[in-house]
Amino acid sequence: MSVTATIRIQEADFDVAREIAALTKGRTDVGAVVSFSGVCRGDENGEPIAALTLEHYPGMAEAEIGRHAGEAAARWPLTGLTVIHRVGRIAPGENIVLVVAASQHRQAAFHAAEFLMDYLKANAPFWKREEGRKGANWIEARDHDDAAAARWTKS
Amino acid sequence: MSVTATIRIQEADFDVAREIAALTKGRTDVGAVVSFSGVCRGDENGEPIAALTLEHYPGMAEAEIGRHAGEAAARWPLTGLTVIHRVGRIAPGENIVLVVAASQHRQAAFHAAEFLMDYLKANAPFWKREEGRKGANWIEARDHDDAAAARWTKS
Amino acid sequence: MKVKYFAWVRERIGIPEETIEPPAEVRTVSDLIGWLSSRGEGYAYAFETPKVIRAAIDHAHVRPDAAIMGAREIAFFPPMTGG
Amino acid sequence: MKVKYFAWVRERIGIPEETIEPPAEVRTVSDLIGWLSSRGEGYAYAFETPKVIRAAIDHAHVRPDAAIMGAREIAFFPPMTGG
Repeated sequence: MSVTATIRIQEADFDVAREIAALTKGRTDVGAVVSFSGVCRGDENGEPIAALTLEHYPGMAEAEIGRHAGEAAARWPLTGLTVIHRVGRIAPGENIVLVVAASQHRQAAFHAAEFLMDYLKANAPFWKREEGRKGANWIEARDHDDAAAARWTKS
Repeated sequence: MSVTATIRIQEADFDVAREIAALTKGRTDVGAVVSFSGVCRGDENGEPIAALTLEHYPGMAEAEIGRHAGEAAARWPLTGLTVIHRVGRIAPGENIVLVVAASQHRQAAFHAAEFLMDYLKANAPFWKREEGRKGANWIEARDHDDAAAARWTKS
Repeated sequence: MKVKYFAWVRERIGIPEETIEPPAEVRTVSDLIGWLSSRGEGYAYAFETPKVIRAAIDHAHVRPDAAIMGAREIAFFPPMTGG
Repeated sequence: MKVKYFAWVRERIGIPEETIEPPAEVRTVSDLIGWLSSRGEGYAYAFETPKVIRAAIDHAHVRPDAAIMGAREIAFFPPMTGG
């Protein structure tokens, strides 16, 4: 693995353009950059929400994302990789998570970004609580997130 | 198909952040945004290049991208879709193509963006000429681009 | 050893972390869940459905049958909902 | 009908487009490639390997056996390399 992943867990918002530029500026070996932005929606299971609050496990969250970033870099020929996950209170329309994967080739960039998002959803120690009409509730995990992560397992 | 795709063919560069914002700003129904930026590399098959020149078939290029955008919108539940392809002279490190797909769900956004890029590579009427050490040469199509496009065909 | 709780596990137990000294017969994560459940109402409520509880030892996911010997930090939490 | 040429097909023929009136026996795209090839050295060079030539009628990709009757605009070009 020759690429060093940038991993940040922060309350502040992020700037997609700046993160893309950080992986491409001044370089001529990057042919493809895929960014994924996860955004807070204004409803959860059809019910309106006022905001999400994201809790995480400090230390483990960084370690878990780092392991998955390392696995992505080992599986695909990447030139750069950035993962930013916000915590704290996040209102509808605001960013939650960002993955940027850069490579010489488009399929490597697409696959690495999708792999990381699937693994983050199923394995990274973050928990979302919604503020809805009926008070605050922890959002339940969805089985299809586990299934999405499992499809990357080598058989 | 309820989403209207934005399709532009232009000499000017594009701004990824502005295009992402155009699909998300003021909305709370978007949960996932995937952007793909194709960037001009400084080498082609191991040989350094000074620049690419992109030629296109005006009229057909817009029609072909529009057909594929419509197919993507019919196959996946998208909230927004933007395709920008540059033409003219493009130096290493500069942007060539942008696809942004927005959806409530991450997998729809990933699949739509990847589908569109695969189809653009194989079917959109654009041709790249490289300026290398030995003069200008048309870049040859690669068989695996056809194969990548073919995997989306419904059987 | 240090134990940490997150999300509704933390809320039900009422504290985010504590230091415990379980007896020697508590060997696995599953044993530890059983032992903790006997410590009070909040614990019993947090662990009432053990199969939904996820655990990590020293920042790595582990299964219920994982040995806890040598662990510095064990964490319990619900299925993750990040990303 | 109008014919357009792109990339190295255009360069070899030397012009980007022209209006042609092929005889009635030229029915398909493949027939048209054969007829154009007989019009001069540049055409013969452009179409020397017909199987690599791609064609479009009125902005839609077509196969070599597509009928050209009714076409307003036919285009010939190499395999595409955009994206």
